[in-house]
Amino acid sequence: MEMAAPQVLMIVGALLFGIGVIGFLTRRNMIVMFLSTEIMFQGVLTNLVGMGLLRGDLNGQALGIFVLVIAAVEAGLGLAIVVMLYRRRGTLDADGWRTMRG
Amino acid sequence: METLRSTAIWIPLLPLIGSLLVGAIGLRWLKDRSHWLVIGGVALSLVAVLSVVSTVVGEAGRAHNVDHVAQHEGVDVAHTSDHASKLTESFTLYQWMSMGSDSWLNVSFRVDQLTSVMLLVVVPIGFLIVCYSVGYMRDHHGHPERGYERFFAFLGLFLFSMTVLVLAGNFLVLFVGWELVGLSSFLLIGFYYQKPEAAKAARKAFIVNRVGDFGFALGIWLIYLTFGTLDYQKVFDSVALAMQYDGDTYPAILRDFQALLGTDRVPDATAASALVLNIQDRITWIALLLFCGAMGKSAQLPLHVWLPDAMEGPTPVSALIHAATMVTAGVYLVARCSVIFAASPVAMWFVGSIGAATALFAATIALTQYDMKRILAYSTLSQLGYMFLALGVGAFDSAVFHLYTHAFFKACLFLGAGSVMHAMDGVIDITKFGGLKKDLPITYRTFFVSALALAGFPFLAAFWSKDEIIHAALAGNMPLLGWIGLLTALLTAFYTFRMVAMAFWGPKMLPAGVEHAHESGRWMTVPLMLLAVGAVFAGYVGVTFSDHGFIGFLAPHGVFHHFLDPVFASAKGILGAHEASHEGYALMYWSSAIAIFGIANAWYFYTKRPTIPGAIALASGPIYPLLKNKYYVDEIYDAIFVQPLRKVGRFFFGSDRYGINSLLFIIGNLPRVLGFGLRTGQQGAMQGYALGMILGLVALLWFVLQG
Amino acid sequence: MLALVPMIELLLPEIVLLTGATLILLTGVSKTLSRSATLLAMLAIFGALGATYRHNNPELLATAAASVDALNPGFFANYVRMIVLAVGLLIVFANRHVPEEGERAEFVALTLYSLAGVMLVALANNLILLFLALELVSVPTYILIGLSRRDIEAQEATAKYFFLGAFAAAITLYGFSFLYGATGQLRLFGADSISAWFIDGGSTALANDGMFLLGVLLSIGGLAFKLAAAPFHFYVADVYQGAAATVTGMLGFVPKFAGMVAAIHIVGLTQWNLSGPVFWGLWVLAAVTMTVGNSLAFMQYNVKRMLAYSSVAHSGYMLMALLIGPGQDGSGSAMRNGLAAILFYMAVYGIANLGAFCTLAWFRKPGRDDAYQSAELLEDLSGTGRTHRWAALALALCTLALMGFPLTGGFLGKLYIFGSVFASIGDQPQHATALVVLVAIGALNAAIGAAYYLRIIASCYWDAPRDGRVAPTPCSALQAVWVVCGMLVPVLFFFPGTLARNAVSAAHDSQMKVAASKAERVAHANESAADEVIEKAAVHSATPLKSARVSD
Amino acid sequence: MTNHLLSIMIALPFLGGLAVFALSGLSPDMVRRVSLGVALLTAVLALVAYGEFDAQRAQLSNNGVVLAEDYALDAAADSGLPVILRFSLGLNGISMPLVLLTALLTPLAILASFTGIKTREREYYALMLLLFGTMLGVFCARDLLLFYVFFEFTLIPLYFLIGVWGGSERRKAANMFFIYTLSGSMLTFAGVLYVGWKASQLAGGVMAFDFATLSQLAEQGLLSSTEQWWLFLAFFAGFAIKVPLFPFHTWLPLAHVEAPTAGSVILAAVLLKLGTYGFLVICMPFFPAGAMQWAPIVGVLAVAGIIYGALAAWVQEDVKRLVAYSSVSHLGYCLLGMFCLKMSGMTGSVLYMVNHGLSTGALFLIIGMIYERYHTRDMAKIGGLARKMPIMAFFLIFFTMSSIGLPGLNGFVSEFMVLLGTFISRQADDVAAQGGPYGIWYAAFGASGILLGAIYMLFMARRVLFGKLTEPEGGFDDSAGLTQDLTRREIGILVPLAVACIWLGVYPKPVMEMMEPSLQPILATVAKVDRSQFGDDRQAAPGRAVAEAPSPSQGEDRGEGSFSVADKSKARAAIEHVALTDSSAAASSRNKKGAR
Repeated sequence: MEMAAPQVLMIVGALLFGIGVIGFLTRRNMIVMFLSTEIMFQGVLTNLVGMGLLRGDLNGQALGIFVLVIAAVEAGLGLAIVVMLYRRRGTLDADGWRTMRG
Repeated sequence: METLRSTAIWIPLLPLIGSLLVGAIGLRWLKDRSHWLVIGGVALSLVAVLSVVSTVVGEAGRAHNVDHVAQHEGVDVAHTSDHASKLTESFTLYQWMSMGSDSWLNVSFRVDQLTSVMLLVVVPIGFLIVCYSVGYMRDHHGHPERGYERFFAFLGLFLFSMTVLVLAGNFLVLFVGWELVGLSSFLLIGFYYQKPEAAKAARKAFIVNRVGDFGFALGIWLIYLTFGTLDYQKVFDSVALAMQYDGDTYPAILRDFQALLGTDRVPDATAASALVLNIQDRITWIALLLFCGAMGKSAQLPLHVWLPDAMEGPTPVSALIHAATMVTAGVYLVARCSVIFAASPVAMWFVGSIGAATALFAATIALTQYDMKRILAYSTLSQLGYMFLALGVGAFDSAVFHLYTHAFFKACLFLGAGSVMHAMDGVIDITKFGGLKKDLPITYRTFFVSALALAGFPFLAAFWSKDEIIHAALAGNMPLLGWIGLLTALLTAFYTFRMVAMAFWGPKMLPAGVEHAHESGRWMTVPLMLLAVGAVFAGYVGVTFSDHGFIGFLAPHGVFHHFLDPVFASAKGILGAHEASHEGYALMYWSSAIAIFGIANAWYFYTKRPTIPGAIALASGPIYPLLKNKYYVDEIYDAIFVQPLRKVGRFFFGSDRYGINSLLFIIGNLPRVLGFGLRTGQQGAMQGYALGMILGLVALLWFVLQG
Repeated sequence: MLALVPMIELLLPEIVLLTGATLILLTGVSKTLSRSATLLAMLAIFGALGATYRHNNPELLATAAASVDALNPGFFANYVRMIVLAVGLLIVFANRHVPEEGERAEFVALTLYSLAGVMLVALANNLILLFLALELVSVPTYILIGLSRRDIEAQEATAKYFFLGAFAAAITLYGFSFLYGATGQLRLFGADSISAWFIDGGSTALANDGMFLLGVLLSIGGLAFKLAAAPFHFYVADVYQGAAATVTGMLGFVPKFAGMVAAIHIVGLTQWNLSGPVFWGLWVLAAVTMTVGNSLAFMQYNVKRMLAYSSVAHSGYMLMALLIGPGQDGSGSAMRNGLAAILFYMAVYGIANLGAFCTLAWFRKPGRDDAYQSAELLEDLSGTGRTHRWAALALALCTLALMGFPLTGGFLGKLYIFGSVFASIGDQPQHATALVVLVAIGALNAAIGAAYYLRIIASCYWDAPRDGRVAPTPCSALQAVWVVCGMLVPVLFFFPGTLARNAVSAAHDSQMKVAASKAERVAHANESAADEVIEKAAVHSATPLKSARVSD
Repeated sequence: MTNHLLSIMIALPFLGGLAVFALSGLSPDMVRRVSLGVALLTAVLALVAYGEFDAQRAQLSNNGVVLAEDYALDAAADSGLPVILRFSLGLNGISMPLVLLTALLTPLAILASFTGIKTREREYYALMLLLFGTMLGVFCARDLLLFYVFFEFTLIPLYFLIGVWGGSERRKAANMFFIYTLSGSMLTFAGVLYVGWKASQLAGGVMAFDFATLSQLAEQGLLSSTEQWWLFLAFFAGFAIKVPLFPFHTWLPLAHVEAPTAGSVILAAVLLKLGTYGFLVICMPFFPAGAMQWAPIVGVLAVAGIIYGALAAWVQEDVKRLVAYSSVSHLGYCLLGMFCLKMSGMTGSVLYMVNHGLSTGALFLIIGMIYERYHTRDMAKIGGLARKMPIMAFFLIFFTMSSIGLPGLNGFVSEFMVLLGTFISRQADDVAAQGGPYGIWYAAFGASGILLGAIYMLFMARRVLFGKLTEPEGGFDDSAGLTQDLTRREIGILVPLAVACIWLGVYPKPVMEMMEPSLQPILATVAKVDRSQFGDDRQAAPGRAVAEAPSPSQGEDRGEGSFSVADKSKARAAIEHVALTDSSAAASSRNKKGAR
């Protein structure tokens, strides 16, 4: 069965998004969790590209580029935070950070 | 008429003013001179009463003549001359309660023959008793008791209340007086408030009275519901009209109703007919509910329990309130509402039966008591029973007559008992003393005369009135009541002289601690003597001269009854006015014999052979303890009403705390429960949070995209 | 189309603010200079306010807006700007004592960036700009939390807020991508825009279009994180607790306002014509959010956490008003306008919330690591009613405002929200029962709220003071902030006029934008031939989701 | 000044309270004096207001008010506001007596606190003044929203008064009081807004809350009877808890027991009346159909409360709780009379509000005086006090009698009128062509309260005053400068109340005439409701209906002067409907006839 490119991109995007979500939920290492959010962003990006293809304009890609920028910003910030956390505790296990609850 | 009315207002006000002044400045300034203000107030009030009564007598005489003429000409009594109606009209002092659309329940008085009789009973006897109290409320050295000024303030308050009661021109004011005498009674019974029994008795009196008042109030409301007014005369005339209605006299009835109640209330014939049917429907209820009040105030079965306990109050109080005046208010009520009662055979039957039952019941208890005042209290119950018996058989005038004679000799007996008590340092148990005849000569003599009167000794006060009652009962359609009356008469004679014998006759005996028995001072003896005179002669106003036989030249139904006739005319009209002869000579012989037999027996049992009573008591099995313990009525009430109600109260309080509040607690803690559940989601792990977010999002998507 | 001059004209307040922020950041190079950070921030904010004030000129707006289609200038944006700047000024002052000496410049600058983000959210008329603005709001706040305190709780809070924030941002963005995909537009309102597309399709067939709906829902879902609406509320208490009290005061206002404004944009895309399922979805969201927030707050004895969860509840109340929107045709009364209610509520809430957190910060107690920390537990507050009368009074007033009690602005906030819900029954009689029930739920929730807010007041006034438990923070700026908040709270009850009137015209403006897309689109459609419509319909029939389903 | 008299009267205590709170230099003694002075000044203003009221009484007819003021808060002419807060005030015949009651009792309550309150005086008196102003505001408000604002704001001062200066369980009591009443009034709030929205149709699309507009709603058919049912429920939630109506009363005994004396006094005397006042001026005129649908339920609850409160009071050991339960019982009367659709009942009901305020307020004051001396209210620990405190005993007996409805004192008049109105409720008359909602059984059961009331109040009086003298160890506490019997200050507090009790008992006509013009329109509105529409199948077919049929005098084929059989049976049917609505009663009456 032949599929048009937009649909393929959308499905791939959805898969990537889903993988990101699952990764975020299941992995304990903060860096991996952070990467999972990045994968979610990539899924969105893929989706956007697919939508742009579907609509036949560049708006989707334009948004996509901004997404990339934001993802980069978040990456920088995220890594800084991870470093800070690691310095404090010496571990990156997400479960270690649950002193506040209830 | 105007002067009559303006004078009448002062009758209650004067004692009230005296009382308030004493209450305000007595404790600090008047101290043992407190009585003067009240005595002055009551004396002035007495003057006002005399003036009012003389006017009424004059007016009544004129009205009678006019009536007489009118009757000859065959004009309907209900709307005859202006003269006749003047006395029955009530006059408004001021507007009191608003019923909307500019109709008001007023404070209004009414002065007619019945009021006059009651005033003549209340105020003079009240005056004598206030005077007596001046002596009584002091110790042997003439120092006033603690609370002396309070006592006089209360007495003044009572006289105010009682006169309001009898002067009332409508049911509302009647109720006001009714409740206020209850208050005075409460305060006076509880005068020795340090004594727990006195405090308890005061409360009991008030509450048992309230039981009756509960019914009374319902009756008043039912009257208002039916008639749209509480004015005596409008109500009575409406009842009379409704009873006259036979289906044919429509225009007259409509006109009469419109004249009575106004065209708003009775706009047309249909409304008039509805009113007639309403009245016929409800008259029994109204009568019975009103009678509830009477039962409470006059201590008739089954609401009699408070009166014997009320003897915890100072003796003058017992004499004034619990013998002569206040307790007769029930009789007054029924007499006042004679039309209403007469219109309901059921109610009449009920009143008569309750009266007879109480008369007998109380007399049996009196046989076994040793407390002088209690014996007198039961005797009062019994005599009140007679009065209701009379009312129940339609002999309204006889009932009022008996009320009037009873006031004198019973007040005298009580005051005599008080004098004894004063001499015995507060001891009143007749087993503890005896043979006081010599030491207390005046007390003994007055007491003896009054006892004779009570026992129905021929030609003394009660002889006439009681005889009349028994006669009326025997002649009416409930002769059984008459027989009960006769039996009670026997018992009355017996227990009265049992008391006389134990206290005054026989060997002298004084209670422990009392060295000498002193006769009381002037303040006390003079009223005693005056009352004793009343006990002998009071009956003669109700006696007429007759042209038959030896004794028969004195027959009941005299001036007194003629005076009262107009008041009871319409009631008698409804009852069918069987003008039977008043000449029950046979009965007069019989009752004299009964009285003498009872007195003789008492004399024999308690002075000649004092062992007999004990033997009889032993032989009677459970009857004596039953009587001695007053048929256990108090205990039964406690078990049936008081304790269960308190249990309910406790249950309610418990259900507040454990039921309603628990429910509120549960509801109030629902957020906590919910929060507790939700809190399990707040474990602090960010992945858990993310999971929650995703699940929530999926649920939202699913929810929306599904629908 | 790039029109530089109008663009600068329209963005002047933001430009002033961002320039100021950047300058402040530069002052960070020297300690001496950085002391002036707060002063500079004040100047920047006043400058931005002035520029905004200049914008309240319809003609200027009309000419400028005509040339810039990525922006959405108007009273709505101006209202948001003014509120954000005003509260922002208080936030800056309140935080004066928070940062360490060397970090003051960064701290203040980041605050200003975040404020500018909210303003841009309101101004955005384009999904790209909207997304960037939202990120501009959140990214600085991640850092601010971390900077605010040195202890482990602040770091944990930073981590949680950042990770979950990124996660939520991805969801929002995913939603945006579907919005774009469904319509082919990035513009929100105007002639060629998402909302115009929505009308075009006719309200029935396409309103339920799956992809569009998915886009709206995912966007709202992501924004719910910013709003702290259930089920995206989990992080709230931990983050609020971890941050310094004054920063928490900011967190309760800035991201929530941004999220609310964005949500207004997104829901506005549907022309406020919520189809059945969306209505019910938002209904449930509102009801659950209120209840969850209040129930969780009910359990708390830590004031910061309590206020955190209560902020969830407040989002719930505002969602009620979002649910009914401003009315479809724009002809309804001011009361009918749910947006106005939200805008008013947000301002009052921001002030009361900030005031409460500022008094908490003012009652400081010795914390871990030799540092002072703000009062947190109820017992910390005990007896402050006697020892610090005025601060406790301010706290009580702010708490009463949050409770929605009369004689405080909070009462009017609740009044407007509940009232607007009732007033909307006229438009949508089919939902009458649902709306009445929602108000009843809201009312009961307000009662629950009263129960826990009372504990704060009770601690202040009932309990005996404990010696040395708390001492005032020596920061007059902070004191000034709670004084101002405490005074504003009753003032807003007695004189709500200016604020309320502005909120109404702002909401009206937003509503007009939505309606204008419709009008413009209709005019446009009249110009083009009928075949274009047919063509468009053909395109829609080939929407990916549907074809994907077919291909399966 | 008369133009702004009411706002000055309301503002004065607010400002005074603020001043007392803010001026930290004042000594406690000065604080007391200043607060009393402010309160007295306010009371004087209330009297001045009464003077004006009396002079302008003619304006009262047709829902009119006197001393009306109306300001829109912060609203410019071009108001585009969602809601305009109107500060509109006015006095009518219902609010005037309650304003006077408040103005009488609050200064007395402040005076009564002089020796009892030993801590944090400044806050205490500030709160008392705040409460004073708020209560006056409730009664003066002529705008539903303003009413609600004041109504709700009364919670705050009392919350603190109980919570700070209360007894040992004060926290629980204050919390329960606050949260319970607030929960109810939140639903009321929703109802307020719904009404306001509905009224916007009459006010040009803007939410309107002024009483004049709201009273048009039902009349113009803008509220269906179902809506009115629900609205009544919403207001019921707030008012019934406030009153408190059985079974929502449980907060009251707790609050009373824990509150300081002045708090109890104000709570019982004035604050409870906010609920009844709300029912009367809001629920009845604005939702007449709702009121009539609910009247039987309210009546049943009121009667239940009368009996329940009385019996629960009887088993109390704590004097204050006993009196608190008596309030539950008494306020049952108040509500019973209100809904009976008879002028007598309604007048009695308003009068009852005042009278209950006087007598129960005074009882709480006396209990407070005893408590200050013995630090207990447990009847097992104190007894026979009449011996040592005769003046106190006099006043206690006096107010007990007033409370149990002794004629001549105030309680009787209102009790009698309420029960009379209830008793004749079902009867049709010119105003209520269908008659009222109650059968006679409501009155019959309600009247049992006059008996039960006597039982528990005298039970209390007997134990406290009579019998053997019982005191806690060490006699009375004279540390505050109190004497064994009442001091002059305390007598001075009680005497005005006693005088008012007598005056209202003997000559209440001025007060009734004051109320009547304002009650009339309410009664007329409610009476107009056609109760058959919501299935009140027991509607009376009154004499009036019969009267409308051709009367025999007009009929052509009937000779004047005789009823036909048909007339008679028709009349009988009518009577049985009117009078003995409950079938059992009807049956028993027939039996009676049979017996005859």
